[in-house]
Amino acid sequence: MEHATTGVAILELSITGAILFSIFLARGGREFFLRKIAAFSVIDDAIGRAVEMGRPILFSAGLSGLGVTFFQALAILSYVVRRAAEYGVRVIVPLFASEVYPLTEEVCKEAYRAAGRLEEYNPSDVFFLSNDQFAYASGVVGIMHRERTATHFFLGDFAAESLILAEEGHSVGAVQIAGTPSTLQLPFFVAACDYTLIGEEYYAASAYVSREPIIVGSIKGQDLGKIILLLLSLSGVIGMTLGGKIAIIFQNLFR
Amino acid sequence: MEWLIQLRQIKRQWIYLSLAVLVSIPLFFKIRLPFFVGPQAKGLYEAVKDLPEDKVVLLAMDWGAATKGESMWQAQAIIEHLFKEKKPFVILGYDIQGPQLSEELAEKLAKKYGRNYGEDWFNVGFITGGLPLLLRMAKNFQATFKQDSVKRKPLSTFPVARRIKDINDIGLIIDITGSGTYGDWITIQTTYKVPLAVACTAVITPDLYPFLDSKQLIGMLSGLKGAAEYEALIKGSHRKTTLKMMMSQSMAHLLIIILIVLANIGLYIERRRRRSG
Amino acid sequence: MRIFHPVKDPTLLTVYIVASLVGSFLVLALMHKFLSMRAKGRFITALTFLAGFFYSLEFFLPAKNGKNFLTPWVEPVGDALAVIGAFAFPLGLISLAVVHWGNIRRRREGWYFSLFLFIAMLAMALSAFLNHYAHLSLAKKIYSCLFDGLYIPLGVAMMSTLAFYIVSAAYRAFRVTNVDAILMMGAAIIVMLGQIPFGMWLTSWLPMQGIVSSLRIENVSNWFMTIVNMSVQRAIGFGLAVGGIAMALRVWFSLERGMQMGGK
Amino acid sequence: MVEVIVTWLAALATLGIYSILYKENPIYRFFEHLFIGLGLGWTIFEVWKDVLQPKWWTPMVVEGKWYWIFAFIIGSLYYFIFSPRFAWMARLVISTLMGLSAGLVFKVTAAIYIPQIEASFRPITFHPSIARGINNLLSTIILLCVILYFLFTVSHEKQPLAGASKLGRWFIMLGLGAMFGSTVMARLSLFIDRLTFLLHDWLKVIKF
Repeated sequence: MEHATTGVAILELSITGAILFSIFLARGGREFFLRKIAAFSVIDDAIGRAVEMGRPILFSAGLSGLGVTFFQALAILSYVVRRAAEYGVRVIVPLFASEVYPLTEEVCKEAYRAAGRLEEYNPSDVFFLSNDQFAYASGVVGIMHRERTATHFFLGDFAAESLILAEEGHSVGAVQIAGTPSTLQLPFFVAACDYTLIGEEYYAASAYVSREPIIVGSIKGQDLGKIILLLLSLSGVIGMTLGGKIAIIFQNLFR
Repeated sequence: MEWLIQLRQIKRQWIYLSLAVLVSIPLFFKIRLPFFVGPQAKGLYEAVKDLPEDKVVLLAMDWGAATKGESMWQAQAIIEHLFKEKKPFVILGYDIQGPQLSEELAEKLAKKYGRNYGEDWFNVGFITGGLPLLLRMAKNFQATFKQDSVKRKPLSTFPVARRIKDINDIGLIIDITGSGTYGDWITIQTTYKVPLAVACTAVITPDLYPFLDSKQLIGMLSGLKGAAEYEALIKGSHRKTTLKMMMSQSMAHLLIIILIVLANIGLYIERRRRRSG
Repeated sequence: MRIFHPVKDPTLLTVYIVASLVGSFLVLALMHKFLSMRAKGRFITALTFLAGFFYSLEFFLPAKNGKNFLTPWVEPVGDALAVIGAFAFPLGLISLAVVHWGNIRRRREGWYFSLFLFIAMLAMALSAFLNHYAHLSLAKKIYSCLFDGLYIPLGVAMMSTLAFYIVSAAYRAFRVTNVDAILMMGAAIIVMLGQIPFGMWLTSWLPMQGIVSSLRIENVSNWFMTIVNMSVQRAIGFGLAVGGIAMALRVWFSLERGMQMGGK
Repeated sequence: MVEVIVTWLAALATLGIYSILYKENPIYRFFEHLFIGLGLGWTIFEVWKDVLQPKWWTPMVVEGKWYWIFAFIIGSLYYFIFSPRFAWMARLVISTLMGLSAGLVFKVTAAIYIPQIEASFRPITFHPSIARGINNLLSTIILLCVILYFLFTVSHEKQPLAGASKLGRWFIMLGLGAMFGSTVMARLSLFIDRLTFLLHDWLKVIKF
C-alpha cells in the first residue's frame, strides 16, 4: 500500500484523533482509571531485587532499530535507569543496532541527571554489541553469566533469539520481565520469563510506569482506538453475513 | 517416593543430554515408530500419477540454501517421482539458488533413471518480474523465455520445451517454497484452473490450510515430514534418510511430552504430600 | 534548482564541498553562540515535530498515478537515513572498543578474549576488503576459512541451540499450576502431536471424511492453528496497531518524558 | 584442502557453542568473542560496500553530487554526544531522526494491519458448509473477547466485561500454546541438521 486509500486515511486519522483528543483532555486535568496489570507492579520489585543482591540489571531491546518499538523500550529504560541510579545499581544495555546507540546513550545520561547522580554515570554500561542476530544473542548470554546480572528486561523487537536469552537468563537465576510486539515470540517469553507484557500491554508500559497524566490520556485514546477497530470488524461481519451489496461495500472498504 | 518428586526439578543438563542422545539414535540404528502418510501428500502423489500424457509439470523452485533443511528433501523426492513416472517437467523459480540447486538434484537422479536433459526435463532458471511475468508466460510460454538456464540455448532446441506453447500444455504446477511465493501461483490456478500443489516449510503450513479447504490446492508437502511421506509413497532412494530424520523428530517430540508428564506427576505427588503431611 | 546540479569538474567539486563544510561550521558556531539553551531546546523540539510530517504527509496526501509532491523525495531521504545511520556505526564500534580496550589495558580477568575479538575483527575486515577489491588469492582463502568456516557455522550452531531450549522451556512451563498454564500446555501438546507421524497414527483409525474426521489429531491441530491462533494473533495485532500509532504520536509531539531531546 | 579446514573449523565452532549448554566456560567465551569480532569485521566491510560507497562516496565524488557532503556533516554531529557543551548538536540529529521514523508509523501500520482488518470480515453463514459458519462465528467471538481483554482504562471487575476478558485471556493462552507447539518441529530440525553435519560431513560415522 504505497498511499492511503480514503478508507485507510479515515480509519487511521480517526484513531489518531481519538488519541490526541484524550491527551487534550488529560492535559486539561481529566483523570483516567488504569486497571492493574501484574507485570507493571513488579518492575519496581525486580529493580529492588537487584539492589538487595548488589548485582547489575541487564536491559536488552532485542533487534529493535530506530522506530516506535524502540522508543517504547527507551521510555521504560529511562525509568529503570533512573530508579537504579537512585540505589547505585548498574544497568548494562547491550545494543543490536548501532544507529540507536547515540539516542540510548543520551537517554541513560538524562536518567542519571534526573536522579541527581550525573557524576556516577558510567558511559561504558551502554554499548553497541553486534548487529548479527545470533552474535548478539551469544554476547548477551556471555554478559549474563559473567556479570551475574540479577534482573533482566527484554523489551523491544525480538526474533528467534528470544528463547536463547530467556532460557539462559533463567539458568543464571535472574528475575525476567519481557514485553514485545513480535507476537511470534510471545509463547517463548510467556513460557520462560517471570512476567510478560502481552501485545498492547507493551505500548501501555510507559503510562503504567510513569503514571504521567498525558501518557495515561494516550492510553485512554488507545482504548477508544481499539473500540473503533472492534466496531468496524463486527459491522464487517454483519455486513458479510447479510451479503449482497452491503458485503461488497465492506469488501472494497479499503480498496 | 522422594525421587518421584525430584522429577519436577530435573537439571537442564540431563534434559539436553537426553535430547542429543535420543535424536541421534535413529540416525545410527533402525528405529521404526509407526509412520503415517497424510492425505495431502497422497493428493500430490495421485496428481502426478494421473497427469495426462500430453501435459508437462511445472516445478517452481522458490527456495534457497536458507531452507535447504526442508525444501531440498521435498524437491529431491518430487523430481525422483517425475523421473520414475517418466513425466516431463520444467524448472523455474523466484529464488536465485532454487533452480540451480534443483538442477544439481535432477542431474544426479537422471543418471539413475536414464533421463536426459532436454527430452525429459529442462530448466529456465531464476525468473524476475513476479505475477506479470507468470501471466505473460501463461499466454505465450515460448516468447517469455529466450533461452534455457543450463545450456543457454533457445527453447526450440529442446523437444520437451517445444511441447509447451501456453498454460494449457501444463497439467500440474508444484511450488516448492520457503516463503509466501505460493500467492502468485494460486492466482494462476484460479485464473487458468491448472491443478496446483505446494511443498512448503513447516512454519508456513498453517497459512495453506484455507486453500486446501477451498480445493485451490490439490496437495501439500509440509516440511521434512512431507518429504519423508512422499519418499515413502514413491519408494524413493532417500526414503531411509528422510525417515530416519522423521524418527529423530518423533523421538524429540515424545521426549518433550514425556518430560511434561513426569514433571506434572512429581508436582501432583508433592502437592498431595503437602496437603496430607 | 540549478544549484543542485552535479558538478563534474573536480576542482569545482572540492570548492563546493569545502564551502559546504565551512558554511555548516559557521552556522553551527553561530547557533551555539547566540542561541540560549532554552532556545536550542525549543528548536530541537520544533525539528522533531516538523520531521514527523514528512512520511505521514507523503502517505496521506492523495497521489495521482502513485505520486504526490513528496513521493520523489522518499527514496533520497531513505538513502540519506541509511548513510547517516552508517556514520553512526563507527560511533557504536568505538563504544564497544572502549569496553574491550579497557579490559586489555587494566588486564581485567579474561582480557585476552577481548584481544581475540579485535584480532578476529581486523582479520575478517582485511580479508573481506582484499578479497573483494584486490582479488588476492591468499585473502580469498583466509576469507573463506573465516566466513564459511567460522562466521556462518557459529550463527547456525547458535540458532540450533534453540532445539535444546525449547525442550527445557516446555518442561518448565507446562505445569498444571493455573488455568493459563493448563490451556497453553493442552494446545501445545495437541499441535505437537499433529505434526509428527506418530501423533497422526494415534488417530488414523478415525474415518477420513464426515464430522468424525474433524477429531483426527492433524485436523484438531490445524483447527487450533487456523481458527484459535489466527484470531488471537489478529486481535493482538489490532491492539499493537493502535499502540504503535499512540507511541508514534507521543514521540512526534515530544510527550515522552525520558526522551525529550529538547529538554523539559 | 580449504574444504577440509572449513569443515573442521565449522565442527569445532559448533561444539564450542554447544558447550554453553553444559555451563559458561572459557571455550564458549572464546567462540563468543570470535563470533562478535568476525561479525564486526564483516559489518565494517558491508557498511562500506553496500551503504557508504554506492549511496554516498560514488554519488558525491564520482557523479559530482556535492550536496551529499551534508549527510557526512549531519552524521558527524553524532560524535558530539560525549561533550556536555556541544551535545545539543547530537540531540539535533537524534530528534530529527526520531520525528522522521515516528511519521513512518501510519504507512507501516496500514501495510501490516489493514489486510488483517479486511480478513476479519467473515460471513457467519451456515449454507455452503456448517463448519465454516461455526468457525467464522468462533473467530469473531475470539476477536471480541481478546480485544476486550486489552482495554486498560476500564475496570474488569464488573460483568459482562470480567467474563469476556477472562475468556479473552484463555483464548490467548490457547493461541500461544498452539504457536509454541507448531514451532517445535522447525527448531528441532535446526539441531538435526547440525547433528547430521557433525556425524556425516565431519566424523563420517553415518552415511545417507
